[in-house]
Amino acid sequence: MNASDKAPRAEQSASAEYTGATVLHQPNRLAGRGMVDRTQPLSFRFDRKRYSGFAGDTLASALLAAGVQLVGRSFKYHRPRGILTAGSEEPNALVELRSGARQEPNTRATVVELFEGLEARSQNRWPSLALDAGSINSLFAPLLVAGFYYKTFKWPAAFWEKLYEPAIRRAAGLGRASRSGDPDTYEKTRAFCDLLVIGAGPAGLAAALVAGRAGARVILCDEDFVLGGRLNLDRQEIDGMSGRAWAQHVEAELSVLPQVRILRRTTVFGAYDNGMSGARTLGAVERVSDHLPQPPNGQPRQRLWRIVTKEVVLATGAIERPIVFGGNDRPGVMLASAVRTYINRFGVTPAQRMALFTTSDDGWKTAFDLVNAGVTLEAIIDPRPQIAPALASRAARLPTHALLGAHVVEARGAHGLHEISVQPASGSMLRFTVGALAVSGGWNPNLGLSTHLGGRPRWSDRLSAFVPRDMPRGMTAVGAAAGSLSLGEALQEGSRAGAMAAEAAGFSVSGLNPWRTDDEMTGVTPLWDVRKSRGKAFVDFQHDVTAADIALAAREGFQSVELLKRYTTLGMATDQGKTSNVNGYAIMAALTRRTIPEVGTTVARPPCSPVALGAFAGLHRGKHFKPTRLTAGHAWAQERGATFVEAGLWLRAQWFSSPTDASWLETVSREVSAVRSAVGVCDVSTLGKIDIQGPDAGAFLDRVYINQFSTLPLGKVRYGLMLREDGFVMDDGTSARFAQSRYLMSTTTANAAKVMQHLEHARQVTWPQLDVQIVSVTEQWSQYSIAGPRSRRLLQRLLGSAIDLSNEAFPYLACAEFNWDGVPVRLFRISFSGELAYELAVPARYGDSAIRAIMSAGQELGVAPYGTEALGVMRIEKGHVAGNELNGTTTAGDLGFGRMMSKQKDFIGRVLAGRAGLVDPQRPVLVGVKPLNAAARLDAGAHFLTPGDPATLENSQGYLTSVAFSPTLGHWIGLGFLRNGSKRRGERIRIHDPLRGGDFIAEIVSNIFVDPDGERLKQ
Amino acid sequence: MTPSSRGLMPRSAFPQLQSAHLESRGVHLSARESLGIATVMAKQGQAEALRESVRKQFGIELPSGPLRAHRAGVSFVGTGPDTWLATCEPGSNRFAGPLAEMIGEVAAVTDQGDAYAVLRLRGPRACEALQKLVPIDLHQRSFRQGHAACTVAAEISVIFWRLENDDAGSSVFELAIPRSFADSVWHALMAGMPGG
Amino acid sequence: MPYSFLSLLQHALTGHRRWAPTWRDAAPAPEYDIVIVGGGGHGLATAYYLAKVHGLARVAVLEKGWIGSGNAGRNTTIIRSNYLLAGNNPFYEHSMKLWEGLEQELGYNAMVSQRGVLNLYHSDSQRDAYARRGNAMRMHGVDAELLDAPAVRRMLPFLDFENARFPIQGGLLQRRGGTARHDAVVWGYAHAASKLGVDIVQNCEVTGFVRDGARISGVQTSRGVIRAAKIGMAVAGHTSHVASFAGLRLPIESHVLQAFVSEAIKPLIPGVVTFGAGHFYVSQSDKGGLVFGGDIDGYNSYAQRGNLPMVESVCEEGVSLMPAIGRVRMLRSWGGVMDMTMDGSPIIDRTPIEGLYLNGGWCYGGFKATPASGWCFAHLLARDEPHPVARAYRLDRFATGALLDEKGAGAQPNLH
Amino acid sequence: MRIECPFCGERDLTEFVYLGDADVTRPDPLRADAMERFVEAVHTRENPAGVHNELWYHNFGCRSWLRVTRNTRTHELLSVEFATARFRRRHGTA
Ligand SMILES: Cc1cc2nc3c(=O)[nH]c(=O)nc-3n(C[C@H](O)[C@H](O)[C@H](O)COP(=O)(O)OP(=O)(O)OC[C@H]3O[C@@H](n4cnc5c(N)ncnc54)[C@H](O)[C@@H]3O)c2cc1C
Ligand SMILES: NC(=O)c1ccc[n+]([C@@H]2O[C@H](COP(=O)([O-])OP(=O)(O)OC[C@H]3O[C@@H](n4cnc5c(N)ncnc54)[C@H](O)[C@@H]3O)[C@@H](O)[C@H]2O)c1
Ligand SMILES: Cc1cc2nc3c(=O)[nH]c(=O)nc-3n(C[C@H](O)[C@H](O)[C@H](O)COP(=O)(O)O)c2cc1C
Ligand SMILES: [Zn+2]
Repeated sequence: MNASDKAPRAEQSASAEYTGATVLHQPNRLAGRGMVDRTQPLSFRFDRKRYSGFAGDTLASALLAAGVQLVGRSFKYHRPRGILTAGSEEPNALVELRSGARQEPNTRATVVELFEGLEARSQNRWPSLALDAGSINSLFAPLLVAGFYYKTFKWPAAFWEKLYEPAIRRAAGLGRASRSGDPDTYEKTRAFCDLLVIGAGPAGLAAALVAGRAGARVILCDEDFVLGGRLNLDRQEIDGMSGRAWAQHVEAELSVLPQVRILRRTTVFGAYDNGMSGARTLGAVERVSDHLPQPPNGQPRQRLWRIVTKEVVLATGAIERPIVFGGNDRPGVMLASAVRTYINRFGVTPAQRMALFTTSDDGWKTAFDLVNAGVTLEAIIDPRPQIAPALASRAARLPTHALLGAHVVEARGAHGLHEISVQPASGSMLRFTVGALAVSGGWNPNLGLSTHLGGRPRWSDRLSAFVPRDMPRGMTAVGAAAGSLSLGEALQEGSRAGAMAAEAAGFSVSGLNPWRTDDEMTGVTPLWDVRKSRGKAFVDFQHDVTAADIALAAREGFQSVELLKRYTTLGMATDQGKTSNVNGYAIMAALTRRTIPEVGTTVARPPCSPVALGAFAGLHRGKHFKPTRLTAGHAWAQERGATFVEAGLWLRAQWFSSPTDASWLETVSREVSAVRSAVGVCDVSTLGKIDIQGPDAGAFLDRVYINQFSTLPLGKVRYGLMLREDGFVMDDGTSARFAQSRYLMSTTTANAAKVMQHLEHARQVTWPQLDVQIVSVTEQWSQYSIAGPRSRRLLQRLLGSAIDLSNEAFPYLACAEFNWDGVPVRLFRISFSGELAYELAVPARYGDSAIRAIMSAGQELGVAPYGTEALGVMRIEKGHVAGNELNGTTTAGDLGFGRMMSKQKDFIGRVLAGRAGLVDPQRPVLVGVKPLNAAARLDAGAHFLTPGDPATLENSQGYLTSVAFSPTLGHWIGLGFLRNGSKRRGERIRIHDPLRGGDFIAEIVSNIFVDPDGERLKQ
Repeated sequence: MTPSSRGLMPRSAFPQLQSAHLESRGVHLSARESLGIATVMAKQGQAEALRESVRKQFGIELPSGPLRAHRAGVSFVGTGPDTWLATCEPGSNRFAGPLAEMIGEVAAVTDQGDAYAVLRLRGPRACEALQKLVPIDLHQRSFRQGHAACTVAAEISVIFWRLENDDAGSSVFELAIPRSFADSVWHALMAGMPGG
Repeated sequence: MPYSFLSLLQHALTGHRRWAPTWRDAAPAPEYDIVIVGGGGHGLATAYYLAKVHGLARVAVLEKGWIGSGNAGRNTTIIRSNYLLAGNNPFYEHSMKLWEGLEQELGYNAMVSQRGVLNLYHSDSQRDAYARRGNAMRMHGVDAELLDAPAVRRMLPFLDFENARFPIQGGLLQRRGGTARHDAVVWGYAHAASKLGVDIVQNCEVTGFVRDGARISGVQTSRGVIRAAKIGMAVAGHTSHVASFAGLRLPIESHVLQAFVSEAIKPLIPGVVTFGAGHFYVSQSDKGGLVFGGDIDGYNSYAQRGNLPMVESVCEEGVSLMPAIGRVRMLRSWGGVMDMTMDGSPIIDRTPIEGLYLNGGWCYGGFKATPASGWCFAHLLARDEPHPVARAYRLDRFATGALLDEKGAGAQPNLH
Repeated sequence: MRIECPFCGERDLTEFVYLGDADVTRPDPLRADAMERFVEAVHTRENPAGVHNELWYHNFGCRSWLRVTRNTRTHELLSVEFATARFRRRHGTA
């Protein structure tokens, strides 16, 4: 001990030993310490300046090695800030990492693995980090207290919008996000296991090893890139080997156990609801490529894991607490355990001349290690009047002043710590000139994940910290996360939890190994804030919440811990108060004469450390945001140069433009004319198709449709309308009867899935006694509508002798199943276009071949393919309703189908369709309109007004739902809903469209514009 | 011009398959083009009669639950209460009709031979590739040979089952995909392919 | 002394040691004229307008936790009046007008910020529906503009216009829409109501009602019985639960809606944007966090938390709409309990029980309604007749069929 | 949240579609008071803060409608059965 404490001072240019011009001077790098790979120098830039570090460094350790202390600026006052921690709880050292489309704001330098060519910039400063204009806010600090903006900026009203508000908004935020799309990819996957171990410190490693050896399926996650947790920073021994070596041994064994998976660089961010079996889902994000300049080819940047596990061991350790004193935010003031991490893991000292301010025994370890590393330790300041004798005797041998019962009352230094003032137990103020101050205010178990499902932590007086309580079923906290702060306990609890998890999963555990460790002092006497301290004393560093702000909140009645949070923003920064909350609660408790547990804690929420939105999105973004459904005829339509349109998940041909068409409107008109004068073909495969079988099939349809289907003759098709139970229209379509107990229902493209679910509900929940079987066959059939005066001839050429298509043999609304060319096909004589028309259905694998056959069979007949747009024009010409009319607020009556509602039988929606509001004669009903001025263009969404009425919402008579330019009539036509429209035929109506400046008079006409008597259908 | 002279030609749902060389990534994919598929739903109270008839006709014991039973090229996959997906190799559109005949009145039979495009995945990393797609635990211990699942992959409703391991001892799965979604599932599968 | 820059200066001189509580944390009196159950935005606004407009100051607001602990304290703060139906539009416009003068009215800065609300559309039929809505707004004198894709692009160049699965065709813009600082709305109404003598009682949970005969004349609470001639429920997500104490069954289901905030970034998104090819909406808070949300999880819940699948689909939508935010990190997620009605519109009405009044069914849209809801509920409580702009919010509309279904989703709360 | 489908086994929330109160039954349309009863059945569903019987549809699985008993305060799942189970129990059909 003695010897090592007197180890030679690290020679000033530690880096001299690494020759090679590229390696720049690292004044604070210590000789022969740490786990960084000195054979692998890396160069990086911070605020454009070039520096060197080593593989195994974090950006923070490399900056410290280079002697950089000033790293960022705080949110409100733009105070200079440095590096407080060595982990993901860092509130201060946030940088913009990378550049261009890969720029990442608010990245914690303490967790960024150094890579060659890394680029980082400081944030929230202008023009530069050193001289930041924003720092004049500090001058106004007396005004910028918590909630100041709620009290000001109210007069004059206009100034708020024009001046203050924009100013406040401009000041918002820390880093800048890129404005161009993220070029990297993300991946999501699932994993299932018996035991998820969160954290690979001694406790977690022990748990994983015991359960893994027993044969259980184990997943071990750690957010760090090396396993071992605190073992990498503490010079403690396990079974006579260094903690670090022990961790490496355990890792080696784990990695060969077949049922164990180790996820490094993986943060478990959230716990979600359980299943009945008790299996619970946790979310984790693996930073697959963030430690590299760019993701290697084909590799995602990050991977989102949804882990379903029987048991969870929470071994997430503990987070050290700062102490609240004047100037405690100065760059160079650091957590004691972080200082130890930099010295022992990275071989870096924050400064050559330091002091320690600790209220915990653990803090003293930092003193020993600093001296051991040859750093000058000016003083140890411990507010406790006395400390454990063992500690005292060891301390006595240290070449430093150990001041018990003393306090640091102020830290000074413009851009970095320069001097501290210490109030000793007795006597006058002492000053020490130091470049860094290590601070330990005790430990808070890192228990966020234990509260995501509503559990609340318990206050432990022994630890003076909150520890996990009523955790989710199947979750066990061990080690520091459970408040057991010694290495021995961590190992013991870890292996016990591992054994229990394995046994719960049905594996037997043969004896636990009793790992030997020298016992450890864990005493703490908390010091929440130094009353006598001078200058601003910070509680929440990033948000500049001071002890004074908490006092103000208390005074103004924001004493509930949740109100305190929202008023002062304590704990609302990117670190979520990991280093500040408990100090804040304690100060509020003291101010309001309550105990800390009486004050309580705020709610921790997922993610327990921030996660990139891209990781949650994974594959499902851009073109792959949702799956795409393609009909069997898609490839053919593409060859024909179709323009496609999204119809739900489907892509449908919207139109097939030809080079000679001047505009899409001309294309559509051409397609319409082709159908009306010759023959056209349209892919209608996207319509829902449902096979309905069983003795009660007819009765079943009678109950789901408003009209009768049990009476439908074999080989016939009928149009049907379906209501929701609340009496409004749900969907429409045709159903065909192929056999006594077999129907084929068709639904609209949009409602296919909804109707299927509706029918299953009717079958399983409402009328389980009915003997019906229903199966969706939408995917099975590829269906084409062949429409136009020449459609019969086309089909005769196509199908030849396969079927007799004469009007007598196959009249309007007939349907048939037969073999064509050895393939079972179906034919329906139905028409949406109003022309003589058929729909031919072939098994989907033949869909491509079928459309090609149809086209060549129709060549001499002038067949033209048509898309959804022409389909729409023709259905409007015929007054058929579609999506815009079936908008969920219309009744059968509104659509003109009132009389279709059977009186003979009950059906879904019948009773509630009788409510006063649904049968009100004043309801808007379906009408057709045509502008008086034939040149006028209609726009859907315009409102109807009675000419002469003022244009108010109260006066609105209804609205225009669907419009089209009718090539058949040579002018625009429209469908809409108009108050008691059935009685207003021939009247004038004002079409009012202020949004688009449309305002003109139209005539109210029948909704059927073409062939009102439907003669063409029956040709 | 007569139809037969043109003829109806089937088209694969996986045109990409030829050009996809994935062996290097430890996954072998093949399309089961000529598989006959039909949904079989027992009429009310006829489940036992159906079992009996399937036993007689095919010597297959209808599984209860999400399992697959097969014999001589015919298989039955449990996809729901009193509901099975029957497959036959080869079968195409010539399976459902005869099947209905054989089974008779006790069940409703619906041809799905074109509704599903079926992919076979095998190889040392087939399991890993599929696991990225489906929310089911594929571990040998919990999803064994003969197990099947109706579930969701990339927001698409799929059915899959595990066959006997191949000679190399690696997993073999068959994945039934609604035909119109074949492209989307293919993309998701490729995106998740091991080894980039 | 009223809050102002001047008062801030003066207090600065005394180190802010002299500030009085923002509102009186009152102990409950045995009796009041009117008791409002629920210390959220609506309850506090109701109390304020009862005192301010109707001169009734023997009023108490009873809050089971701390004021604003419910949805007022956890919503995504969007305010707008872009409604379609004649039964809704005038009410929300009335609310918008009250927002526009709120700072001055309350003497408290709720940071109302009219940066615009843009609803994107991705299909012709969506455009037609928005056109119908926009026209309805214009006909009621509400500002509305229908933008095409290029116009949207000029406003928000960083949206995905190249590679979108459902290409952006345009949007319906209400420039007067925007956001307000949710907590400050609660504190502002509490501050102003308290000044007018209203008792704001925290940690006072209503656990039952006091009946005499057919009427209700008081409440049982965790802090004892409190009598009142009239009792107004403004408990949002807990409406069914509290109403059940009086044996009332309501056309309401409680659902969880999640919301999210990102790490604070420098200003990126000017106003509020909603994605039309899903359920995603986003704005940026004055701290710089992207505040966003999506659809409700879809199952009944009082747990104030949701599950991972919804988190994922919301982010899928967000990143699809704005590829630039892929690397921005989610800082926190939370949930709130939504009082979803069967037609997606609220209820402000008497109940069948004498003395008991109902304000609820706000779904995920009640924050913007806070001022008008308070205004109209106060009117109903004081005058026993509905306020003209809230006439349609009747409890019996499900029986009469005079529904207010903006979406046409029908009697299925999780679809609204 | 993971729901144990009696046919498929325990599955992720994403596979299911929620409907609501499982105890509403379709009123007899022939009763004199059918209108009131339908209004009630369609609009006034149970909404307890606590144990709730609710209908879920296994949309991405076996397409069964399930009757799930769940605590709405904790999301704890208490039991699941086929929606048809009660009917079958009553009518003894297997
Ligand atoms: C995530 C989310 C996002 C939203 N986004 C928006 C948005 O962008 N725009 C918008 O307009 N709306 C939004 N809303 C909806 C809006 O927040 C609510 O509709 C509105 O806040 C409800 O009114 P309130 O403020 O009075 O409710 P609350 O704040 O919930 O007030 C009800 C109060 O009653 C109390 N209470 C309950 N039971 C009792 C009892 N027994 N005794 C005493 N007190 C009781 C509760 O504690 C609560 O404080 C959102 C809601 C959520 C959850
Ligand atoms: N003497 C004292 O006062 C004192 C105080 C605190 C800790 N300790 C020491 O700390 C050690 C405790 O061991 P331990 O295993 O309990 O803790 P640990 O700190 O050694 O390990 C915790 C690990 O969990 C990881 N982690 C944290 N949150 C995570 C998340 N959400 N996802 C994934 N990984 C996460 C961390 O990266 C870390 O590696 C012992 O060595 C003990 O001596 C001592
Ligand atoms: C508009 C808005 C902005 C928010 N911004 C932040 C934030 O910047 N940081 C933060 O930690 N939480 C933020 N929150 C979330 C709150 O911390 C908290 O989660 C939310 O009010 C719900 O309360 P609960 O989580 O305590 O239940 C914000 C919430 C809202 C509504
Ligand atoms: Zn199932």
